Amino acid sequence: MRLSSKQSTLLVLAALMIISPFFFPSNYYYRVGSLVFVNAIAVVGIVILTGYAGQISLGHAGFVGIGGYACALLPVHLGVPPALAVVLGAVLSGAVAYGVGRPILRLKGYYLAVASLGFGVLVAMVLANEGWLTGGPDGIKVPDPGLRALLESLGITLTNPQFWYAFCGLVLFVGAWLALNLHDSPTGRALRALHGSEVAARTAGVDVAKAKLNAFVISAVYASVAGSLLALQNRLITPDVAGFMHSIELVTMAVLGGAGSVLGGIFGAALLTLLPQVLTVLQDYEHVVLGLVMMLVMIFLPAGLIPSARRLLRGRGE
Amino acid sequence: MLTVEGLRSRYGRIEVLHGVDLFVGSGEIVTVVGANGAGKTTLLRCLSGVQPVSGGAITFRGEAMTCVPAYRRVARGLAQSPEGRQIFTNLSVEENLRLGAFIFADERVERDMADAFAMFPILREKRNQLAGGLSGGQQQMLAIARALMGRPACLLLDEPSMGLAPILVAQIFEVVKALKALDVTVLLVEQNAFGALSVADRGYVMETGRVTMGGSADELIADPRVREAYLGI
Amino acid sequence: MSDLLQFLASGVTVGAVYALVALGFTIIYNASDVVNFAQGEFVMLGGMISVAGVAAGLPLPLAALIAIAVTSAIGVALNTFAIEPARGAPVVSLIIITIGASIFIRGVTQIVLGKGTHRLPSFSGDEPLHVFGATVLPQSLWVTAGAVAIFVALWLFFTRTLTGRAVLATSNNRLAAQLVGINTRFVMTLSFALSAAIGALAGVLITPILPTSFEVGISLALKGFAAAMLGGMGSPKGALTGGLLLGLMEALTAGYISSHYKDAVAFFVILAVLFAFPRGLYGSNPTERV
Amino acid sequence: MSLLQVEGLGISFGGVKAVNDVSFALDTGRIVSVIGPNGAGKTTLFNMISGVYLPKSGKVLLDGEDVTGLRPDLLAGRGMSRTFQNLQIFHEMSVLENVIVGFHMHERGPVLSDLLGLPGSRRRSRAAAEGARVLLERVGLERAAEREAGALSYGALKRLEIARALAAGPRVLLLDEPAAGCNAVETEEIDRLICEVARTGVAILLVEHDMKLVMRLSDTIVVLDHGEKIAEGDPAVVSRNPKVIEAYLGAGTTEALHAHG
Amino acid sequence: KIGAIVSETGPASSLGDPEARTIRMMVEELNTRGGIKGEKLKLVLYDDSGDPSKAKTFATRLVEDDSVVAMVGGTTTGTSLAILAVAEESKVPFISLAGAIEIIDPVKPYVFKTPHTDRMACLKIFEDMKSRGLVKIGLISGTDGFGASMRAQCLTVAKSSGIEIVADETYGPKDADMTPQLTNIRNKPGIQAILNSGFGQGPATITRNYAQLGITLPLYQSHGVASNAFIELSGAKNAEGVRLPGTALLVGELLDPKDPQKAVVLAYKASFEKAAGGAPVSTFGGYAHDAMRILTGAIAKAPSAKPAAIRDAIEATTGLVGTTGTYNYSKTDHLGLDLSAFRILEINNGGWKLVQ
Ligand SMILES: Nc1ncnc2c1ncn2[C@@H]1O[C@H](COP(=O)(O)OP(=O)(O)OP(=O)(O)O)[C@@H](O)[C@H]1O
Ligand SMILES: Nc1ncnc2c1ncn2[C@@H]1O[C@H](COP(=O)(O)OP(=O)(O)OP(=O)(O)O)[C@@H](O)[C@H]1O
Ligand SMILES: [Mg+2]
Ligand SMILES: [Mg+2]
Repeated sequence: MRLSSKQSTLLVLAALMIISPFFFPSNYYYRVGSLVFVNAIAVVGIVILTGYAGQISLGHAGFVGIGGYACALLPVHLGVPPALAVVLGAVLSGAVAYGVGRPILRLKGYYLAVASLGFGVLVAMVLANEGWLTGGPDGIKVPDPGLRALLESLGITLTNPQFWYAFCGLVLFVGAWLALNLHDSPTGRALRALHGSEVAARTAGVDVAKAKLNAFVISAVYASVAGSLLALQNRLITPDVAGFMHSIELVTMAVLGGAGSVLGGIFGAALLTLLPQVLTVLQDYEHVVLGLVMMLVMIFLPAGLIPSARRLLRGRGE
Repeated sequence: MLTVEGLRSRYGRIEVLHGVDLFVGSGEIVTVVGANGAGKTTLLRCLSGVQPVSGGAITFRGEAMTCVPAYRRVARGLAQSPEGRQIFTNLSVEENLRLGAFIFADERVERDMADAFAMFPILREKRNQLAGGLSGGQQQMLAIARALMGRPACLLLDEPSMGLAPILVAQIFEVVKALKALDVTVLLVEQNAFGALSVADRGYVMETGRVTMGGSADELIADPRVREAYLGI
Repeated sequence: MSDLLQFLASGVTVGAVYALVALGFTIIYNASDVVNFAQGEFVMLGGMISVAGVAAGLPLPLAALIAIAVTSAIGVALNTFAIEPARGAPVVSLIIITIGASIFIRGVTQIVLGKGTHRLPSFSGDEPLHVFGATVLPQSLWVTAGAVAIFVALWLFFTRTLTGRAVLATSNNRLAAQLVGINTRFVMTLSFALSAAIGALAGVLITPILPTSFEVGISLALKGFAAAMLGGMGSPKGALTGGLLLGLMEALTAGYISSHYKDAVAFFVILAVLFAFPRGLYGSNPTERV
Repeated sequence: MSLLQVEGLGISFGGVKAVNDVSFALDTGRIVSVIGPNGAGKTTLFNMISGVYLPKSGKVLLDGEDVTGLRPDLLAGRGMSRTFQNLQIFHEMSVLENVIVGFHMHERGPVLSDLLGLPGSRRRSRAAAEGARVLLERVGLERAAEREAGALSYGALKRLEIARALAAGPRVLLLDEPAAGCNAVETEEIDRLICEVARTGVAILLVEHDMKLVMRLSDTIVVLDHGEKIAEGDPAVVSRNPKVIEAYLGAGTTEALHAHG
Repeated sequence: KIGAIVSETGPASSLGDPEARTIRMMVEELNTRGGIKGEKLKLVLYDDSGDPSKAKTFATRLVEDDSVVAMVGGTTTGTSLAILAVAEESKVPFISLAGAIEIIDPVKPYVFKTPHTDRMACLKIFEDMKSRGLVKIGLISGTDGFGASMRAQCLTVAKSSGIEIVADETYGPKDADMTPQLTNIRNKPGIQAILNSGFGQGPATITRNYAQLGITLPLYQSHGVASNAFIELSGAKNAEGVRLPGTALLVGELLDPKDPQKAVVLAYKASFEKAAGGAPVSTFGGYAHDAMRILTGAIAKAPSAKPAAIRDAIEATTGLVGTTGTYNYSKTDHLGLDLSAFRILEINNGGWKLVQ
């Protein structure tokens, strides 16, 4: 039986997630793995927005921030359980994305980029400036969601990094599954169509504004969930997760991996998350090599890691 | 003037020209006809140097052209009015024309421009307008005029009559004839095979990346296969 | 009254800094539609190399010239080794290359020139000039004059020279540009050289005001990018106006509203302007017929 | 009452009237052609009817309802579909997917259902894909179905656009130079296709410079020049109209047409 | 084997860089002297570039993968908080180099710190202001973590110190011009002095703008700028008369020969400047120096190289003279410093002067 590209992607993903731990010598590897997953979740959102719909956002870290701070603030101020705060954060991010997206998605290309960047900067600024609420630039503590304790009461004992590896992995898997469903669905096709030609998509009956807004909201929810998971596992969140640099990083991950491909986005996230860990041996040369790797990947695999690699493989196969 | 031998070209892994041979004599009008996807546009792109060649040779005025970069070919007298017009949409009509004469910087540019305007008066009317706002046919005129601004010794025309009103189609073929009088060689790719063959000296038929027929225009017009496949008669 | 003047003076100074950075974006953007995120690093290199030159005992003008020359060479190298080989790649990929390049340049600078923060001496002293109760440093005038001069030069380049048109043509339609005989590769090299030179010059001009270190590039690029977009990407007039507007907005907000949210107000205004002018104040509206 | 009625439509760009006070009507199953010199305003007229441009004056009535300035996607919902003179292809999608997008009106559903990949979504996708294959066959592109659309030749793209426009199952179909870039034989195929479509009761508005095609197909011809309607009527009459001959056809073409006809 | 996590790059690099240099230098020195108890000390140092999430990852890595027995670092409060969570969970002692009081308040068994808190800096400055009769002041702070945290502390303790803050402005750490903020502060009626909490290049710009505007009010800077680089960037003329709370480090030569810190400070200064190729010492390097002294001292004293034993030894450290002050840790005090550690310095002729 031939697997559809969706099934094979999911299979590869699940296999990697499950097999990798057998090679993990310590908890540190789980920790890095879970960070890869967290970034990948946000990046899958970017894949939907940028890869499918062709809309560039340089402010998505803003939603990461909203999701993260929701987990810090809601439990403390409103007594919401942290697990529920993740959901509320996602809802809030979605709502904010809806409100922000309506005006700014009328813009195109770099203009959209700068407008979304402005949004991200505003979020980061509020988080940094309103110290009475958010703890200011030094960040704020995040309560323990107690999920690990719950598992323990069920007789499953995991270390903290192990737990987050499993949990974030699960969320990422679901996220990837949803994104892949979307790709070949009417909505996903509409998004990719408006990427190609907005007028043509319109005349084919696509409500372009609404479709873009959908993509924006969905990707904001992804980012928000990523932010929440980051906050919960770090037990701490600082405003720079919402900052400009983080937004750029997310987009870079998506493009390096291949903006239109879910698996690509995940690989991009893995590459950029793992690279700094590997490069620590180089000390001062870390950034030089990081920059170099980014350039080389884009020069030799211009469509991104996965799509370009696929193309190469297929070329050899024929 | 222009000789093509065994020309091959590919997009990625798919080869679309499988060894094309043709030649265009000095001052001749030669037309290439063929169905959609036969590779006519690809052929012209190769001749202008904007499409990588994977085999074969192009010789122009006795010089090997295969490795000459695109921008130098213009200076050597090879200009093209490409398929899909490819005008500079963000620049004005006049700027488009001036760029057509990019390699020259003499007073003749003004004269050439006056000639272009005489040929297509609508362009003078719209000279300060952004070319992107022109109608399809107007853009087509601009593309042809721009190619002429390069004072080519050999002009490559890719479906010049596309989108033009009948009255202008007739005019375009007149222009082609006039060019011959000016000693300009023309390689004309046309879907309006009848029109093209009526002005051409010789013609070629392309099918899926190969030249399958060639001969004088009259022979081709008379050929039953051509009549059936391309002239619809 | 004198307060207002002081705020305006501050705004113009800061705005001129932003404008200088924003102007640097225009050429590469006009040639290739790529927003070169390494532009901030060009500015940084201009400052850092001059600082190193001055520290090595060279006179400032010579050090500045060397800085500009070296930075242009780096710009050309960036094009030759990173942008040109990736020709045909989607614009986002090219942007990522420039981001990679900026990280790379930053890393190398840190190794070669160190992590210190440095300042250049002001060109004509630190004695403030008093204008109706406001004070201005002479260096501010240098920066402002520099921004205006570069603007004029760019404006002439793009509107009065055929080469300038060739640059615009290359980004508008690279295929057609080749077909009319433009050496698009050279156009790209030229634009990277010029952009880098403008960036370096900007770096030299502003380092007496804004101390430089290997890390200043990012924040400068960010503000310069915002300024360029506010004015309309690709338009020299837009870069100058955008930069000055952004600077003035920040200064006036800090002066009259609240310094805590001066950046916020600035971005709010950008959003508002883009709402009314979706392509910035002077951005060209591409007419694409269907 | 006609299916599509255009009343006094007008628009100008930078003070120049591109279309001025143009009116005509189109009925179910009929083919109306709009001809005129380059820059006469034909495409602009299409753009106004299909909601791409907002007309400055005049009205567009669909089924007697005023739909002037309605968004293109809403118009599509009411059965209006079109092709473009300057091709608008979804380059990075496959040929098949390009046509499936044409089915958007019929396959779209709740976003959530698409995200979750619910059976409903998948069923609608599958139905659209089947429909799309049938259409590709009709325009002769079935062999290219899986190719990336950006890799097709010009003539193939023209046909792809027609297939995509047909996918919406339109009641009114606007075709802007469908035969441009096709040779005589290919044009005949398009001719046949248009006839077939019209026979199924679709009202067709056609812009085309290929006079043979226009003369053969049209029930009525509307002639524009400088944005104004200068003639309207059946082909035989219009093609003998001296104004039309002078502005558009040129003497030669007219002769040729009548020689054949 | 010990671990270090500092922000060598990123927004806090002007703090983290001297810290990293100091730590590397001290380990090397120690090892050339034969290590501790005959064993060479092994250092694993990571750069978190100011990102708490990275800091946490590196902390996990140090503990889990590199199996260190103790950690120093945490240049910023955010990264320190991230590291300390790991330290607490895995029971590895950690000496933080960041200012915030939350790090050791409430006391956590495995977490210590060497810098005085921001609150202490505020108190010290206010003390000096009061002694000069300056009670109505304007506050201007950077929006980075350092500036914001100190601003918050100063606002909290102002009242109890009898200081009235009549203006509260901020600036971005990389801003080119702060004259609007300073103009506004200057215009506040009755204002007597201005305090800037910030580090990096911002304070130097403030100082130059101050001179540009011709403001004559006394200007106080924070301990964040206590280094010669500040004077250089501001211009000696502009910086003349600026006061700030600093450690003994900057004024080593000026110290009373009887001062116990003098020898320590001069020794550190000499070796740092040699190792760093002439880069001037800064307070932050000093924090790292003290942390390393405390840690290596504790390792030497501890009965075993187990983290828990080292922790106990750190907690038992008393009377250790560092560049910052004299440390006396206890079960209830993991800071170990008091206000006397701060000295008020004044810039005088391009150099430093101790204000008695
Ligand atoms: N960018 C591309 N990538 C891949 N294949 C391409 C590309 N452009 C054209 N082709 C393929 O190359 C072949 C020749 O195309 P070409 O455009 O040269 O045909 P043509 O003869 O000009 O046709 P038309 O009359 O429709 O313009 C076609 O099969 C086409 O699908
Ligand atoms: N967006 C626009 N900006 C400026 N001018 C425009 C615009 N759209 C149309 N025009 C002008 O309106 C006139 C009509 O153009 P239109 O494209 O409708 O012509 P057309 O009849 O379709 O011509 P063709 O047969 O060449 O396609 C032209 O002169 C054109 O320059
Ligand atoms: Mg072709
Ligand atoms: Mg038209």
